[in-house]
Amino acid sequence: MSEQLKPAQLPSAADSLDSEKTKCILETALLTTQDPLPLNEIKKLFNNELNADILQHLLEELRKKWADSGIELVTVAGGWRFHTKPEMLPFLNRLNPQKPPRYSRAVLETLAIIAYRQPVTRGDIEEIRGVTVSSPILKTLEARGWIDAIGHRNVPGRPALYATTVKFLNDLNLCSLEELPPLEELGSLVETKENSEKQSLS
Amino acid sequence: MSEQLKPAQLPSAADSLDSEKTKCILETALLTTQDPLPLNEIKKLFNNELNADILQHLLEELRKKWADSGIELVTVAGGWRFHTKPEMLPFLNRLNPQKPPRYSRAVLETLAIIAYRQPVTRGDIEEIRGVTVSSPILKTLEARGWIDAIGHRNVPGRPALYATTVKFLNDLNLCSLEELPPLEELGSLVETKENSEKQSLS
Amino acid sequence: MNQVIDSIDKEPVAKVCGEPLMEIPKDLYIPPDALEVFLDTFQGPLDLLLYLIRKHNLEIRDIPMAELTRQYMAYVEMMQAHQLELAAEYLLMTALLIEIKSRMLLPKPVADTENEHDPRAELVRRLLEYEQIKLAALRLNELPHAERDFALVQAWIEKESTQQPPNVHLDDLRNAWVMLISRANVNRHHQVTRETLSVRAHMSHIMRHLNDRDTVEFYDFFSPSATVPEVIVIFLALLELAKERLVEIKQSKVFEMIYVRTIEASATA
Repeated sequence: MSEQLKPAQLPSAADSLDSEKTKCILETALLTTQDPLPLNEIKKLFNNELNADILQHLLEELRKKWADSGIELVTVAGGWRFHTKPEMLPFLNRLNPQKPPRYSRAVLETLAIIAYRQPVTRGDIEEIRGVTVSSPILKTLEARGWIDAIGHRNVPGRPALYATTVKFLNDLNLCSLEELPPLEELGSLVETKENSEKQSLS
Repeated sequence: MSEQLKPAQLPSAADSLDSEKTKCILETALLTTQDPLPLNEIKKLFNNELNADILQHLLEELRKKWADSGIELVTVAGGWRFHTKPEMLPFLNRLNPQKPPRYSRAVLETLAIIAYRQPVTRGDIEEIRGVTVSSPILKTLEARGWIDAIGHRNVPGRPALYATTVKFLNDLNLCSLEELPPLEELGSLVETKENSEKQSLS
Repeated sequence: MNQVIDSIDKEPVAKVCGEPLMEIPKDLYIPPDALEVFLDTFQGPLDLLLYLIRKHNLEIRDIPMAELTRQYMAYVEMMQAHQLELAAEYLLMTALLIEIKSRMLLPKPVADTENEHDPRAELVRRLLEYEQIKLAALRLNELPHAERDFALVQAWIEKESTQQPPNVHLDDLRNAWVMLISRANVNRHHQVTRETLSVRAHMSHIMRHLNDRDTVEFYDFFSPSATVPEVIVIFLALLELAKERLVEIKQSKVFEMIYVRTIEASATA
């Protein structure tokens, strides 16, 4: 092993760590980790000796460096990660001919309800969809790591409350739930009691 | 998804595929696959429209491009892949600090006996430990370069005499065996672990 | 309310290319083999109702219950006629539709206010909520998905060269020794002092020295720069080695050179 980079020999003063070397380490860490790296993890690479501003700046530089390639550096809920640009996928698919999972409408609707109305119980989902929600639907989403049970509602039967996970946001390239496509503006159309009362008052 | 790169729209003539674009696709594919990519897999990326020579040439160019970074493009038995340079590992290990492995009590006790009572035979060690000393224990310490057989005791069976090595002193940051924790106070035989810990702190 | 229904029944149910359509198209016939597919197409009664409403351009805020119920029941009956296993929810919805329809047929109370609860309100709310989620699911599906629309980057981490060997701290050794002593209740004569440790260390050193060359002159073990304590320790080490029958110290005649060699060497000599 070459010795010149032994962490023990790193200068403790943050700014004395050559910024090219720092970027090189950042790049390597991001290229080798599939899961997004949050800033506090990234800091660990440098024994917490570099502050967030410096790192943010270097990450932006890295982002620019890669802009013209087949991969891009992005921020998602979990942190920073590299992923391939969409136009690369057709080529990559030639290596892995198996199709990625396509979800049924039932699965997608269940996911949408959990995403937009979380936390919800299976009963809540059934009420909105108007049909029973089969276990395999929830299992599919749990297996993908997109939803999990975060507790129980304190009613008879103590049903599990489901919510979406950080992985869900990561896999959909989102930083937060607010970035989900806004719900279609049906509020004005929905005739809730309050609504009709308001209207009758005006 | 952006359309301009759809494979269907790729020109079928191999040489008309811009070599920068080809390298970009190669790079992306190699960065997303952990398993080495053999040349015949790599060819699939381009619908087998590029011959091995061209690909080899482009891969060599990619290898050069990456030479100064934290990861390198290498050929292994299975084909081409990117992997981290050894000097990056100390940094990457900070992200997943795996607990350093520890020796079993049997190994440590054996080592302690050899260190304090050297030169000793296996029989001596067994007498002090009160249990048989298995070969793997001594092998472990020999493989580490911490002990070696420095001779044989002239008794039936001519058992090997073990002593600690200079590497043992170096690895434990000692200048000589005299720097091992003194054992005078152990004569009382009642020393507890807590006691010794307190002492080592003071 | 009733007159709303009546008027709607007389109004065109939909406009097709600007032409008012007075009658629901008789397109309810679906080939039996397509029924199963059809059943799969709908996520449930709400989905089917929405389909009917949207398909026939019915006003969702003022649903013509009679028409919708008729349409809905036509589908359900058709599916039942083909003995397709119909989820209970579909039948439940039939009952609900009929109930709403009949409540709307009841004569209006005299004290009619706008606050009066429309029997359709809850159904409309559910339909709109469901439609909202249905659209949201579509949008969600259009977002780029990991694996489906992009791949994650993960270069191989080459680890083979860095199998960390276990670390041993001095305290580990000390503790191991403490454990040994307290466990075996070793006699006092096993006690090792700093001095005897020095002797032990030199014993190893001398053995090593002797292994390299067969015979070593006694005085060679004592370097001129050695301090008095060192000389003593080396001397004790040699004596201890002789006592443990590890070395042989030999002098052929008085005042001749004293040679030290391992017992092994002397045995093979």
